[in-house]
Amino acid sequence: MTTDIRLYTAGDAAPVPAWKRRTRWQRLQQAVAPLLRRPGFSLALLVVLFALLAALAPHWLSSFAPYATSPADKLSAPSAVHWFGTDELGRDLYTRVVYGARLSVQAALLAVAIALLGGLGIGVLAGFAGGRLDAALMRLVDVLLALPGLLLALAIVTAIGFGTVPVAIAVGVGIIPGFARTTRAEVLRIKTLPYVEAARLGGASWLRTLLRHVLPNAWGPVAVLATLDFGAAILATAGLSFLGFGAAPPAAEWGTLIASGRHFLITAPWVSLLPGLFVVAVVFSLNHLARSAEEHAR
Amino acid sequence: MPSLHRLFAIGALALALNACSPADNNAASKTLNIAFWGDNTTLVSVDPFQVYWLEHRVLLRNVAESLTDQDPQTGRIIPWLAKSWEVGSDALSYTFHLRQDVTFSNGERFDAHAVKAAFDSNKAFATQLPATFGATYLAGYDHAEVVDDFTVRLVLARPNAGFLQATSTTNLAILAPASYKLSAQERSQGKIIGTGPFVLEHYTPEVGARLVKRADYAWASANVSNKGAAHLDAVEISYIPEESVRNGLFLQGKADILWPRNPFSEVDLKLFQSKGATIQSRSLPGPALNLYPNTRNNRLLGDRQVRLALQKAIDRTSYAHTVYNAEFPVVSGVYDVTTPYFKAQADKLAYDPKGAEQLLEAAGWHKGADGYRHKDGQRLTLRYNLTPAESAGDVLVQDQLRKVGIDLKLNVLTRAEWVAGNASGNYDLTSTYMTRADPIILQTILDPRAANSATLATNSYEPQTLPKVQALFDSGITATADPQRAAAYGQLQDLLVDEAAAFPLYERVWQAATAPRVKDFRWTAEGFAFLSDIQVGQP
Amino acid sequence: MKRYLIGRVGQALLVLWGAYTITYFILYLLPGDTLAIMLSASGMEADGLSPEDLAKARAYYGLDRGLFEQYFDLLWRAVHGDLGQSLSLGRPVTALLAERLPQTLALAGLAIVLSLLGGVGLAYLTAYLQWRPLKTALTRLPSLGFSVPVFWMGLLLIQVFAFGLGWFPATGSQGFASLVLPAVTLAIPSAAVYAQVLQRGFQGVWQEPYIATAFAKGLSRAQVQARHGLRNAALPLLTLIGLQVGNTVSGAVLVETIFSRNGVGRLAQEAVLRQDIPVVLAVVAVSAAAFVLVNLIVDLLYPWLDPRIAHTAKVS
Amino acid sequence: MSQPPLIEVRDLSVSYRFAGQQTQAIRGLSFSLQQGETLAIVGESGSGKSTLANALLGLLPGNAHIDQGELRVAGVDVAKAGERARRALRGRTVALVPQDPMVSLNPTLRVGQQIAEALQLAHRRRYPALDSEVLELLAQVGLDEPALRARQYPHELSGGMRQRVLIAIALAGDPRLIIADEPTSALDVTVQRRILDHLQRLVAERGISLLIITHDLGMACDRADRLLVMKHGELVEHASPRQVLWGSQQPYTRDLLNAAPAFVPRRRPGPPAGQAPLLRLSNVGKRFALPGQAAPFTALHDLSLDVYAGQTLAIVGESGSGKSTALRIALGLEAPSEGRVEFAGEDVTGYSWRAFRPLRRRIQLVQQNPFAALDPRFTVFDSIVEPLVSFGLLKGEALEQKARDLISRVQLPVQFLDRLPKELSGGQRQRVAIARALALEPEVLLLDEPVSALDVSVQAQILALLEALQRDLGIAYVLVSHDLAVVASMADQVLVLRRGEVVEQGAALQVLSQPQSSYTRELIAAIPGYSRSVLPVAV
Repeated sequence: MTTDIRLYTAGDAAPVPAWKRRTRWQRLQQAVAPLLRRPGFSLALLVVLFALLAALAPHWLSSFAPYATSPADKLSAPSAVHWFGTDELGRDLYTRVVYGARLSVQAALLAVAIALLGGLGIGVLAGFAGGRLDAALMRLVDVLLALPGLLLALAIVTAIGFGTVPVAIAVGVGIIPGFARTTRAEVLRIKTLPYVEAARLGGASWLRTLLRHVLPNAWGPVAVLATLDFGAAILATAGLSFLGFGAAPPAAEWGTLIASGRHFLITAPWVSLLPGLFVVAVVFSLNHLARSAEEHAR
Repeated sequence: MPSLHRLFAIGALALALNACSPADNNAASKTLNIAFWGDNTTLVSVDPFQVYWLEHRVLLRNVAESLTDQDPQTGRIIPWLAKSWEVGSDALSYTFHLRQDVTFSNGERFDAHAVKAAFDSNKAFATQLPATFGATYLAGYDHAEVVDDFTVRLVLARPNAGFLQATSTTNLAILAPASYKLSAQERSQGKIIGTGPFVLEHYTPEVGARLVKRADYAWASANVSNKGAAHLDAVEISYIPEESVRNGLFLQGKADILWPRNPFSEVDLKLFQSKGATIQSRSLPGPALNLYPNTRNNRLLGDRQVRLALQKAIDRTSYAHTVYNAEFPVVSGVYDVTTPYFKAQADKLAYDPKGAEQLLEAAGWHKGADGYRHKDGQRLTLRYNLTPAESAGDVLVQDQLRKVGIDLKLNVLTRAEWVAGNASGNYDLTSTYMTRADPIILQTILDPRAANSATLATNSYEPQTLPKVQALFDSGITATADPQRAAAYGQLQDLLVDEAAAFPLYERVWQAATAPRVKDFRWTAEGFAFLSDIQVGQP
Repeated sequence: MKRYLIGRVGQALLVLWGAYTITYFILYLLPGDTLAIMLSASGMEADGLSPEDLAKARAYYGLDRGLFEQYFDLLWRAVHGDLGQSLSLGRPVTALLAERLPQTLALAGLAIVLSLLGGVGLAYLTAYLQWRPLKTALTRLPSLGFSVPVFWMGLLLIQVFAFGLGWFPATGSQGFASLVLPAVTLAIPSAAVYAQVLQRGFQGVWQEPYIATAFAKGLSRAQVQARHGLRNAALPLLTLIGLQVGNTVSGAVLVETIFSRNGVGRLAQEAVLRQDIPVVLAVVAVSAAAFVLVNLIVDLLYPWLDPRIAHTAKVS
Repeated sequence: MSQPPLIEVRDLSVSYRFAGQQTQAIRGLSFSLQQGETLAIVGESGSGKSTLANALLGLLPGNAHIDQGELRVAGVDVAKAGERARRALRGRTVALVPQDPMVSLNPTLRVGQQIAEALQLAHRRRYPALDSEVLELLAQVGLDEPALRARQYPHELSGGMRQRVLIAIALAGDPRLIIADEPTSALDVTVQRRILDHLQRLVAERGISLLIITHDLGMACDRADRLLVMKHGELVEHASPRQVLWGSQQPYTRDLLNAAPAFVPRRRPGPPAGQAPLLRLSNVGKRFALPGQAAPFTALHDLSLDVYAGQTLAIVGESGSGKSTALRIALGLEAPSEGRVEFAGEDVTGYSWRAFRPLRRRIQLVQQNPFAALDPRFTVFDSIVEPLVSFGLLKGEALEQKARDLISRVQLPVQFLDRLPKELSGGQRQRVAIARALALEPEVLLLDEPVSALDVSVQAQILALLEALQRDLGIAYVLVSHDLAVVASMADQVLVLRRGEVVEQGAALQVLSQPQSSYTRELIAAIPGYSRSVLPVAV
């Protein structure tokens, strides 16, 4: 209330209509509302939120214990009790998928975070500094690009050990070059835009310009790439799990579930197919979100 | 889901049709297709002396032959390339009288010189690379004496009760002298010439091998009913690491024998049987699939009570029936049943979770809020090192132990890390196995003086037990009479179970599924097959 | 142009050297002891041997030299075309590569061709179609293409096309038929990427004023798309093809495992596990060289496809 | 008038559907065009004039829909005809000279190929004389060295040359009508005039009808026989140029006419004698090294200027004249290769950014393109106060108060502070940009083509705003523009630049009414409407 009064009294002669700064939340709502009206976007968002919820609080989504074996129920087909059926030790697959989300999502998030940090760092530095530093950093990125991703990941995983974190690091390092290149291109593009020049002329330091103008505006394509790579990281992690570099059993990330279920493709296809379809759904949803956001921004 | 089912139903139907189609090229040319699991990628070699990979030994059994053979039923050593033999009274000299009608596939004559060449070059290789697998078979061997062209005397420096059995193995198979003129590496890549019913045409690592029959073959051992040349023209061996692909090939009729390392799961078994396949099974001689504890350095398993509780907490019946199938034998001792001097310990290995819990309570381990047992603020966590990946059975055991409050950590490692872990004693449980139809093979695992990993062998026993075990091993190897050996190895098996120095998990049954058109599949004593007996025809 | 070429080749060599060196040192960071692996491969463990036996074995496997000594030795010989001896296979690496590379090249080559055909075809069709629902559906298809794990896709393809329909063999390295399924598996993610990029390219190009110019000449939609649309829309694709080489090698590791193909990808994967450094290094060097070479070609092709880009200094 | 009209539009309505909303682009439009006639359609952005051009070509985008009416071109109703019939019209009956020559040619095809394609289509086949006809056309549209041009790619040609190529393409099909959609707005004024003259001559020679679509009423009056004035999709006026200029009945047309800045140099007092200039550039030059070339490129040479408080100095020049370089040097964004820059008596030549920073509060810039000058993620509030925050001058309530002051200063409602740039029109954005520049209360404001991107009516408002601000705040302006009419309405001093050289310099009245150099005269002559003395306001 007080602000309103102040506002009215402030505009001395002509009464100025009430004006309050909109919060960021309000602006976000306005930006997202038209997207939410698209059924495809909402559905994709639901799938991704489900995966995130599963990662945060899997016990809300399933009443079964993920690791309790039940030899009598082994390899039972999907039913009302076991939505995704059971695996070779009689564990409820749906529950394992839900609990697997924690590891997979964590690994993917960590991988993307590593790639983001590294990529943004290299990209911003190269784009901003230019000259020799730029050339040196870009050659480093070229080198990383030239190394086949999975082999690099394999080498890193064997160097630092099995498990979720090493896999995430390995995958993350593999996707650094993409981030670095995108960030650099964006920084180079935005650096020359009139509003950055205007900010500089307005007395903003390079750091302030970087933090307030360049990074937030470069963020769009980078965020889209991050969303895409989040999906790619899930797939890459799954690929490594397939080769036998996964989380410590009995915990199982999605890749491990698909990979270990593949032995039953002929006799009990759901053991591999349903986790597989779930992963496809999540990654596809992520891709869809990224694309929708990108198209919306354009 | 229904659509999925339909898709795969169509697939299965097509498979069935394919499997039944009689007009197959293979039938006409009498080629047998064998699908093994993946090739050994760590040691790429088909040199008999170096090979420990079971699949390669199957191949070698049919290419290279040995002085003796072993009866798969009784375990007795019977003549093969040697018609007869005498063992010196000191058990240090073995005189073999050789067959005189045997030639190598390159035309060279098989005689005492060839045997001497084989044993001497094997010994030379073992000296150069003491780590090589065949070295254990050759233990104690000193030199060979050519008595006459067809009589050779092998002289040992110290007694080795298993030596006669060793002469029946693929590892001491006799290659042509020409083969020993080549380097070990060339032999490893498939340049081997033997006296067997088949000739190794080529070996391509990780892809496969091809054997072709030798028309003039006529010196089979008594184990083989077909005394002449093989019925088959050729054998195509392929290494297919992907289980579903391998099974698919078999179901499609592209493989006649499906022969993976691990036993079939129940669903696969039923599927194959429903398609008319026969499941061939044989327990592999040698130790069962045992876990070996680390009792030293104040590790938790240093407490015998805890070890005994662990022994009781493993539900071996459930293991065999869940991971494999209802007919699968439940492991009943530290050796597999096909090992000579096997002694069953089924009652001591019974599942008794209550007993396990009582033992653990008595040892001071009490259940905490997390469902696991604790003592002095420490959780009862056991670290199980395994490589290259965990099996469903490992996970099942993990869950079984969880029920009595033991936290089993499945520590999946690369082979390198696993080896390093064994050597440094950085584990609570670890597992390894060897295959040989003589109880002596356990020494390569559990006797620190002869084991591949002395650390692993030492760590398996509490300090006071080790001398007792070594004494039993010694009496087993020096005894020349059967009853003495039986007594020594019987006591050894009792001791290992009583002291819980080994935790058997399952009987190492080797299973192969043979297509309906495959007849007369027969196991050797060590769990390989004589392919010359096999006939292929209309199902 | 000549100066550009020299500079570009120098840069390529630098990248190659970087890739080689990074890989070498990552491999040396691996925890396992190579000797222990070699010994355990032959059924023995290092602690079971006496120090003299250990030293003998070390010398037998050529592991008795220092880290840098081995590095420079390997590098020096690599420069001279000798990629060393495989530690575990006991054969010259060049021989191994000569044996395995053709398999992988055939696979990757067919995969690249298939992915281009598939990707470009799909995008071309999407751009040409005007019926909204189908167009939208085709636009979403690429996303699906790279949402599926490669190995899983491979297994499904085997189930359906090899075992279900029996059109192609499931495994093996003989003949063209055995190449189809693995190549398709390998091609799908790349095709999806190409399709998506090209679809966007077309979306952008259709908005370009020169398309209106072309239409105003009286060209039909098909003519405009073929003569004025495709080339301009496909320009970003060229860079991408270069970048996809790396992904193809990664994919080959998985695909070769599933289809039991005896290629370089699988060789590399196994070599990493047994720390066969010369083999891993050689594979990395070869794939990095392929990557660098393809990208070099792409860079040199660019001015030919897009006349606006010239490698000579611009005259303004 | 026995001949039927070439174009006959009756009661035409076109609408666009976007995101579920329908917007009317053309409402009930009717007009006709005779063979050989030149008709201009005038309107600001959003008036529907480009939609009309597309409709005539049958090239409406997919989301456009012809709601009603007829659209006859050479007797064919384009609104109802099929794609095949429409295609037959394009190129051969109706041709297009598009808006922006820089992007209207396919960048990956040679110029000759693009013309040949059009010729081939017109003849429906390849024919031997094709190449020579391409060259002939190139010569006809006034390009030198046709053989060279035919082999070149579009990016190797200047904008004017490309527009000529586009005209050649339009002529290739020997059409009866050419639609020129804002044909020259992207080009420099002098080039604009030459190309339009050339186009009109070619059209007149061939008896082709010309439909000019433009936002520039002056240009339309110069060129057309008849004018259609459109606003929001509706026809506002249909008249001859003379009628429009001498007394339009329609207020909108009158507004448009009045909004166009009249070319009337201001008579204003010069700087008070003895006052020191705020900004002084003395003999400033700038050279850039070009890659691969020894001789540097001279962007600016020997420029001297003084800017006094409350006065406006205009720098006039076409693209490449060095006017932007001059601005950047004045702002310290670029260091001059020679000469001196002084601000309020302080020599700031070669100041680092840090050293220059305090001066930023006194000298500010308004950029050319209001669409890119605002950070798309910043609200108007954030944008306006950013300089204040950067300098840490105000915060909290005082900052909000200042923002309200500034926004009302540029005559925008206070509520706009919340908006994002994308929610603003071009004129509104330029106001925000001006407000931002004013935030630090500078003494000198550099205006880089401040209105060139805006519609005429908006231009007038912005110019009026600038005028008012100068009057109220006494700010000195440096105005950079290519538009002499804008310059005439604002400037006290004028400086004409051409290729980095100062062509003429002096008081506005003197330079514009008695230009000394031929180049200045040419520039003045190129002002639309100047050539005919029909402009009443100019007198």
